[in-house]
Formats: sequence, structure tokens, C-alpha cells
Amino acid sequence: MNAAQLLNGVALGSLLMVLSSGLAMIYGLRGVANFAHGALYMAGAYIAYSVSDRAGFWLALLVVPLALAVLGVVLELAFFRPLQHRSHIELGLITFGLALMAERLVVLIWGESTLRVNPPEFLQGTTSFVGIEYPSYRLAIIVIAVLLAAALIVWLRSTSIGLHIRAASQDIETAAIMGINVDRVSLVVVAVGAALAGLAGALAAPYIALDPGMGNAFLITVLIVVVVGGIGSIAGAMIAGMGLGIIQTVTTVWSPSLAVVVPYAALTIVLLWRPTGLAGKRVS
Amino acid sequence: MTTTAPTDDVTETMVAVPPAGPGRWKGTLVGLGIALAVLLAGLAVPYVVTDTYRMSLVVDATILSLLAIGIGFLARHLGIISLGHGAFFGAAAYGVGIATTNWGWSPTTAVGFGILVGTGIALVMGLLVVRASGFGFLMLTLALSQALYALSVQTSARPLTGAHDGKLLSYDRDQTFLGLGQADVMNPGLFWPMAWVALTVCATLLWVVGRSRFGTTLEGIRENEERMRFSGYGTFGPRLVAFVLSGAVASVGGALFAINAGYVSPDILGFSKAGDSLIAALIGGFGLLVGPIVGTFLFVYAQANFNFGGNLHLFTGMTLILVLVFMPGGITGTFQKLYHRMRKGRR
Amino acid sequence: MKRRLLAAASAVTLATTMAACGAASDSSGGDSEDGPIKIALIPPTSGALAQFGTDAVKGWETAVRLINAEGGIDGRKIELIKKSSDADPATTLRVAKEAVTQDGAQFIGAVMTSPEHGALNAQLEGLGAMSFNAMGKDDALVGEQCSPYAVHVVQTTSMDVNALAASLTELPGEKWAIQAVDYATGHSAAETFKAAAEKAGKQVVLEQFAPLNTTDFGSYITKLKGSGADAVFAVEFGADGVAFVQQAEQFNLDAQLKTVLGLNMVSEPLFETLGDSIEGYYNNVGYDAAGDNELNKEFVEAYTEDHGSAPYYVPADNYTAAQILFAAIEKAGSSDPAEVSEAIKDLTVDTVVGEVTVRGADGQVLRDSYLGEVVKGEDGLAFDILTNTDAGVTTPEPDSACKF
Amino acid sequence: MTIFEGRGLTVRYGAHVALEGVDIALEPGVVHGVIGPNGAGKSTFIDALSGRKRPSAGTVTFEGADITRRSVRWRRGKGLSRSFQRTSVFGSMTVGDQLEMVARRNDEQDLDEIVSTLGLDAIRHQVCSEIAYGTQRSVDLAIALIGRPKVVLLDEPCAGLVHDESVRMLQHVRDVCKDRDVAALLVEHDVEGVFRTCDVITVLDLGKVLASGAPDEVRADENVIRAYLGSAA
Repeated sequence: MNAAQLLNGVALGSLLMVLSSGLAMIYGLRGVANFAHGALYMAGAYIAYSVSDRAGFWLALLVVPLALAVLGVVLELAFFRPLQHRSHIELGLITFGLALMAERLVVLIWGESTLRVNPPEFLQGTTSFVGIEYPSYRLAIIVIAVLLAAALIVWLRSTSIGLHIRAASQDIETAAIMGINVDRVSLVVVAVGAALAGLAGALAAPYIALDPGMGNAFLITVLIVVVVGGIGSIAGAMIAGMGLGIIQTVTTVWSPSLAVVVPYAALTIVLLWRPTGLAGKRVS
Repeated sequence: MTTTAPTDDVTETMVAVPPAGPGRWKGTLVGLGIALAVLLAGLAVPYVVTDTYRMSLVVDATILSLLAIGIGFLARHLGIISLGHGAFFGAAAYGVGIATTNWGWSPTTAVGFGILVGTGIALVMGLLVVRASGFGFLMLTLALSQALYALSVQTSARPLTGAHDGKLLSYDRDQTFLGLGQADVMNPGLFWPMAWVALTVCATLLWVVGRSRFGTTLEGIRENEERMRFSGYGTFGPRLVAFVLSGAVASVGGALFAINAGYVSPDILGFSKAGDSLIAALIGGFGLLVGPIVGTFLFVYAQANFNFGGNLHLFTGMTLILVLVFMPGGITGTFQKLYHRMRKGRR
Repeated sequence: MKRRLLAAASAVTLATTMAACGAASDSSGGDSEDGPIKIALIPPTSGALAQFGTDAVKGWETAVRLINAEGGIDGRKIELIKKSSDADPATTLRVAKEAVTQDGAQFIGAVMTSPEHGALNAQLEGLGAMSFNAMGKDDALVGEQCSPYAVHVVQTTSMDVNALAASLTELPGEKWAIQAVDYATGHSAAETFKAAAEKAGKQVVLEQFAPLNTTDFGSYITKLKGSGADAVFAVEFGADGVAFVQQAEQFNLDAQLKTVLGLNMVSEPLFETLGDSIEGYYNNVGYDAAGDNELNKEFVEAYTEDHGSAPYYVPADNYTAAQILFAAIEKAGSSDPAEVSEAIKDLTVDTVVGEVTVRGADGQVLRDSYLGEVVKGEDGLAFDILTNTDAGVTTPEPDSACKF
Repeated sequence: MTIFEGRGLTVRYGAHVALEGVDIALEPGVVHGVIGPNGAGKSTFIDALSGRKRPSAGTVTFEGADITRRSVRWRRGKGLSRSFQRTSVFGSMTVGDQLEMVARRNDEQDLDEIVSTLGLDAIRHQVCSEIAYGTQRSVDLAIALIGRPKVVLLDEPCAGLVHDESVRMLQHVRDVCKDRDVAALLVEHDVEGVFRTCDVITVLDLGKVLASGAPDEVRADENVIRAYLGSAA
């Protein structure tokens, strides 16, 4: 049974990984903790609900990231770019306002009641995996998340836009001086970050129930993951996300009420021990 | 050479005008005089606002203003934004609840105890967080206050906090809060002097501190923490003192809130309470001491009048964005700028 | 979707207009003895509980329509003042104060959660208004948080659990696991259930509590599977309940269970969301929609006519609250809350849920409780009432902490 | 008579060695210049000496006592001061307020003298962020000089200044150093300025001392000419 509990942790960690890698990309480049990330995730889940209702879950997995990427473009063009000279905190608070609005808009469109999305037919029920009967859909989430993480890393490491993103995340001013088109890089990053949030929402839809509080529930955890992972480090966020998912699940098995405090304790300990996060660049 | 790269410092655009320097005793005396006049004039409010319901809104806003000026003080003088002040407000409120209901203390003593509890929590949290700045500070205050929230709703905390169900304050009928019995404290007209005196005294205190040498030290730390250290100043101590002071002011608010409402529930410890108060303070503006108060009154007014169908957050979100984008100094900051422009124009 | 958007948009416009009007027309407190009798409804209109809030209002609306059609009470019409809250105690309290002092309401209904009621009860006497609680189920509301001005129309959690406990022998399954929310209700329900199970000769093999707002029940379900339980008693509400049911299905937990017994977990508004997987689940039922009495038939007909759908427990309980209130006003011969609160003591009223009595000591309404099984009928899922437990069995003695 | 000394100072960033075994000794009333090409380790050097960056190896002594692990605040209290390469003033405060604030902390009896020496009288009541960049650099210098420090470490005080301003700035530094008998360390990019102003010069290259001595000796040093001055001198 312990292997099954470990899988539970990995499944939750996978979700956190996808969600926080998007947030970490935006945070790294724009220096802004995007408080609207939870709202983007929620929007992804609700759009997935509407799409899979009509055209099936697989199409939702395709449509949702695209729709959210468009939202990301809007976010970048309407707020991040014109206000890039403002302090990071101000921009963060603007996304806070956006999150408040987005949450309410989701309710106005989809209503208040709890909704659920069924996984595709062949992923319903359980699969035998290393001797355990484990839900097929959770295994699918793990596989998708790992593939996605690998793809993201390959993209960042071996393409020229990936190189530019990494350079700009290190030092946006120097990158601009070196002739990197920071505006373009930033547009791509925010769009991809939002798309990842949406994808996480779509993946989460059949996993957990949809309700208007779902964004908030994850937002704080994911912000914590990104800060713990280290500002600007996508790999750090992924590792921290997976780690937190596993630790939290293991703690839940042991003491559910203590597990609630785990993310906060983790953040406090890590920031006191290493103020820049586990893999953070030096901020001088 | 001077780079205009964005920083984690909020002061550049959001805190419009520097506060006055130290040693201007004349100005301070005039200010104290004005504060006293405002305090006395304010006591007449219940005779103007005779309607009980409106009066209760005014009292609510006054109590919440204490939370907002606590947050505003840190933002103005240290340029750091706290999402954790709900913890001090809430801890003080629970302190009052526990002292009266569980231990049978008199409400007056309990309020003192509540303020001590809130301030104590601020001290502990301050020791952990004041080294951080920018987002680090924001996240740490958020995380620690959430942790406190999570602890307060634990089943094991139930005898003290009532967990999710909250806590109903009860004390003997012959016990009073500064002469007000249990039915009287819920009467906004009778409770008003307590709330009003608390707010004016705390606000004046913060104002005087801001003008003092200590205030200048804080400003120096806000502007350039490293240079302060290289100029021989310790920066941890002053930051901690400022943090605890602002937490104490929020605690005063929390303790009064508990007495006035007669009920404490975990949502006052939570993130949305501190978030609402921060938004109110931002909309009012950090640059002036009265900014957060103006913001809080507007927020309470909006809450009472525009909360139909739960759309309040739609409106507050929109307002927050509009204010941050178009009037970064908040309402009072914008008026201040207009005023200065007019004066310059006349010259 | 487009239509929904439009509806939403017009709702916003309407709300804003209403707000403007509300601000403009500042009607002051009411004259209590000749004008209409005013009841303020303060349901949550946002948040996860909004659906219940809306349906509670519908119950009151039907009740008021019917009584006004008969000419009101002693010739006085009933007027509903509809307010809205967000299930936050502070907001509800503020709105209640507004309704009483500004709009002249003497009675308050459709308040949803127990914390809201707790906060409200503390202030009722000072406000001079009576509250009719048809939704908050916390035992403390008729215990330390009770008020002579508050009537507790629904069964408390203890009554619900007692009803289930009384029916436990009828349910298959020997080894029970308890999955409950880590919250007062969850713990007291688990405790009562455990005692009843032992009495019935059943074994409790696992007892676990998940914090409120748990989204991932994976580790709990894994433990349930490992415990060897063949029946589960589940106390998970709202989104938590949906997540638990959905994830239990994914883990194929049902395969090893003979019984899933819910406490307030599955109810009519969730049937569509939860889907066929809950067929065969058991749950406590507060109101029998097929109840065989004249008043109920009349209510179901009128409600369906008014709102286009059949009632379930939320509208029915609120309708019952209205019936009790109307009877008490009639008996008191006045709409003064002080007099009505006197008149309502030990008052027996014939209602849609049968004959009920308002207990004088704590304001608890004594009424039957049911155990239902989810079955697939012609119009989708519905509760089939299996057992009916009398109030005498389910209702504990008045709590000594409640002093009027 | 050495008052301030760095011995064997080494700073490593991971595998990269930014500074390796550098020695330096400062004397009162002597302006000691440090020059070197970009990446020579000049800023790291001043950071290591001033306590901003703790050296991986080596010691810093002041009046004979080891102060390597002392905080910057403690050092300032004992009379060890520094300025910064990027202007480091208190932007929103008036010039007067910030100088008074620092003066209060460091027991400066004669603030007016510093203000007038650096020509800041006229702008005393202006908000610092609104005055000209060159003047801000003077304020920066003034902050470092308040309280009669015994040792002043100046990190490129002329960075970003036009030639005239630069000349005046270095003259100020030299005057103050001589008048007040301060031991000054002057890290500077402007090589000619350093040769004109300083009594002793140390040349850094790739984290090591290339040469050290009187200006004429350094100017004549073959290593220096080859590695650094080659084209410039």
C-alpha cells in the first residue's frame, strides 16, 4: 500500500509541477508573482468542462492551452508590457485584482455549483501497476506531466528562443543590451506560462471537483512552490512542486491536520535557510 | 547610469511625497493640536449619524481602519507590503474571545490581553520576516498568517478557538467593557467613542513616530537599506520595531472588533481579510496616513451597497486595477499631486 | 453559453440598478402592528452555497404566495425583503442589522451556515428580531449558542446521525470505515456512529478525518482500500463530497464496499453532478418529497408551479419554517418578535413534514428523520425512503448549556 | 604607520576565483589608488575589505585588530567607511535630512564643513532624487565622509561623471584625505585621475596584485605596461 501512497504523492506533485512551471517562467522573466495564476488554472478547468461536454476530453486538452495562451497574450500586452517600469509588487497586486475579477467571472459564466468532468472512457477505473490497482487517470496525469516537463526542458535548453528565455530570466537588462528581443521573449513566456496553467486546470478537472474556490486553494501552494524552488528557476519549481506534492501526501497519511501546514512550514524554513530559494539566482 | 529597472521596492510610484523630517517641533505640535480637535469633533458623530445601521457601518469602518493604517505604516515607511496583518488582527480578536469566554476575564482586561497576544504574534513573525523584502516579505507574511489560520481551525484547537465554527464571546452580565455591558457594546452609538479614540490615538501615534528621528531612520532603510548599514545603522532592529508597532495597531483593531461583534470566526485570520484591507489601503493611498482610512471607509461603504449577488470582488478587483494603473498613489495620493500641481501653477 | 453570459450580464446590470434604487429609497423602520409583516431573507448568493441559498428563497416565496392568496395573517400581508450575503458571518450580521433597522424586518430566514447563525443568534435579542434556521445544523446552535429568538427548524447533526444509527442494522456491511471532515460535525458524527455501530455488533476498522476543503482524497481512499472495510460512513459536504465520490469511483473503491452511507453528503442538487455512480448510496434525508400528507402534496404542487422544478429538502425546510412562523404569529395575535417568541414555545404545527413541535427549552423543532437510498427512477436519480425515525428517538435532551 | 590592512584576501564564487591572495596596507593621510582592467576584481576587493562580502580566505585588520568577521555597522562605528560605485543615496529624502541622519549616528560635529567643502550648500533642501547625477555622487561621498572616519574606501567615485566633474571630485577626495588625515582607498576606472591624485597605487589583474608602489614606479613597471597600460600609457 505504501507504493500506492507514493503514487498519490507523485500524482499531486505532477499537477503542482505543471502549474508551478508556468508560474515560475513568468516570475523569472517579469519578476512578478502572478496572483492570477490560480484564476488561469481555474479558467482552464472550466473551459475543459465545457469543451469535454461537447467534444470530448482530448480535444479539451488541446483547446484549453490554446485559449489560455491567448489570455496570456492579453495579460502581457494589456498589463505586463505597458507597466514593466513599475515595481514588481505593484504588478503583482494588479494580478491580484485580476484574480478577484476572474474568479467572479467564472462564476457568472459557469455558476456556483460543484461540477465534475469524467476522464476519457479508457482511463476510467484502475490499471494494475507494479502490483497495485491504481486509477488509470492518475497514471495518465503522471505520464503527461513528466513528458511535458521533459519537453519544456528540451525546449528551453536546445532552441534559440529557449536560450533567449533563459538569458532574459537571468538578467533582463543585459539580455536586452545583448540584442535579445525582450518583448518577444516575454510574450512567448507569458503565453506559454498561461497555457501551462490552463493545461494543469484541464488535467485537474477529472482529478478533483470543479468549484469556484479551486483556484485560490492552489494559488498559495503554487506561489510557495515557486518561491521555494527559487525565483527564475523553472527546474527548481518543478522539483519543488513534485517534492511538495510527495511530502504533503506522505504527511497526510501520517497526520492530515498537520499536512495542511506543510507548505507554509516549507516556505518559512527554506526562505530562512536560503533566502533565494533552493535553486534561485543570486539577487544582489 | 541611474537605472530605472523595476525593483521590489514599492515606494517609487506608490508613496508620492516624502514625510517631513525630524525636529520640526512646531509642526508636530500643530499636528497634535489638530489631532486633538479631530478627536473631540469626532465624538459628535453619533449625533449626526443618528441611524443605527449607518452608525454601525461607521464603527465597522473605524475598527477596520486600524488594520489598514497598520499595513499602510509599513508600506509608507519601509516600502514593504504585508499580507499577514490579518494574523495580528485575528489573534487579538481570539485573545479577547478566549480570555472572556474560557477564562472569565473582564472584557476590559481581555482587550488588553488580546492586544498583547496580537503584538506578541507580530513580534514572533517579525523576527522571522523582517529580514526579507519585496516578494519574499509578502510571501512570508502570507504564509505565516495562513499557517496561523490553519492552526486555528485544527480540531485540537477547538476548545480555544471553536475551529471552523468560530467563537461566541460570553461574559457575565455584570462585567463591562469600560462601562459598557454586553448589549451596549453592540450598540454602535455607545461603542463609537472607544473605536474613535482608538483610531485617532493610534493614527496620531503613527504620525508622530513617522516624523521622529526613528521615522527618518525607517525612511533611510526604505530608501537604501545597505547604505544605512554602511552608515552605521542597524537595520534589523528598526524594521522589527516598526513591524511590531504596526502589528500592535492592527491588534487594537482586532480586540475592538471582537468586543463589538461579540463573535470571532476564523475568516478574520485568513488571507482574504488581510487582502481586503490591503486593497482598501492601496485604493486610499499609502502616501498619507489618512489614505488607508479613506480607503477602508470606501470599502465598507461599497461592501454595504454593491455586494449584490456576490459581485463585490468583481468591483473591488476592477477598482484595484484602475487605481494601480492610473493613480498609483491611490485616491489621497492623486489629490495630493493635484494640490501640489495647483500650487506650483500659481507660483 | 451565450445565453448564460447574457443572463449573467443582465443580472449584473439589474443588481447595480437595484443597488442604486436601494440607496435612493431609504425606508425607515416599520410600524409593527398594522403594516405588512416583514421577513428578511439573507441567503448566500455567492460561493459554493449559492445554489442552496437560491432554493431556500424559493421555499419562502411559495409559502408567502400561498398565505397572501388567503389574505395573509389576520388581514396583514407578508412581505419578503430579499438580501444577500456570502456565507460570511460578519457580512450576514451587517445585512441582518440593515434589514431590521432600515427595512423594518421582524423575522429573518434563509441564513445558511452554522457560523452565520452563531453570530446572528448572539445579536437577535439586541436587534429585536427572530431568526428561523432551516439550514444550519450545528448542535451548538441549540446549545451554548442558542437564543430564545432563534428557532431551529432543521434536525441537528446529532439528530441526523442518531437517525442513521437507529437504522444501522438494516444496512449490509460488517466492517465499517469512517471518512469524515475534520470539523466539529465530522468528529461528533463519527463518535455517535461508532457507538451505534458497536451496539449493533458491527466493527469500525478505520476512522480518518480530512481537513475541510480537501481536494485530493487519494491518500484517504488508499487507506480505506487497505483497511479491508466493506462499508463506509462518509461525512463530507459540498465540493469535498463531490471530490470524494468522484475519486472513490476512480479508485474503484465501490467494488469492495457493500454500503456507502453518507451524512448530508449526497442530496438532490448534486445528483446530476455526481451521476449514476452514486446509485445505491445511502444518505440521511430530512424531508420526504413523496410524503403522503395533504399539506405536502399542496406544497409540491405549488412549488413546482412557481419554480418549474420539484422541491427537495432545502426549499421544503424553509417552507416548513415559514409555516411555523405563520402559526406562531397567529397564536400570538401580533407580529412583535418578543410576543411571537413567547407564543412559539411548545407550539405544535401541522406541516409538510407532518406534525412538529417547537421545543420550548431550546427552540429545536421536533420532527421525523429518514434514511434514503439513491435509486434510478424515471426522471433520473431520486431518494427512496427506507426508514422513518421518530423525533423521540433522534432528538437528544435539551443541552444544559442553553439558557434562555 | 599602517592603520588598515588586508592580508591574503581571497574571494571565490563557486569555482571562480575573483580575488587571490591580495595584500594591501593603508596609512592615514595617504590616498591609495587601486586600478585594473574590467574583471580585475576591483569591486570584489573593496567589498571584501569593507565587509560587504566575506572573504573565503585572508584577514582584514584595523588598528592591529582582526576585524574580518565584524559587521559593516560595527566597522562604521569604529571609523571605517565606504562609498559605492552605483550612486547609493537616499533618493526620497532631502540632501540635508540624510546627511543629518548619518551625522547623528556618527557623531559628526561639523557637518557644515563637509557640506561646504563638497559644495552642497545650495541644494541642502532639495530632494536627493531630483538633483543632478554629479551632485548625487558628491552627496554619496559626503555620506561616506561624515563622522571623521579613519579609513575611507571609495568605489569609483567618478563613475559616470564628465571630465570636469571627475577632476573636481578627485580633488575633493585628496583635500579631505589630507585635511582630516584620513586613510583613503580609491578604486577607480579613470587611470589618469588616479595617477594624478594618489600617493600609492596598486594594480590588480585577474584577481592578483600586478604591481604596487609610488605612481612613478608603477608607471614604469613592465608587467603593468604589458598587461594593462600598454596602449593607454
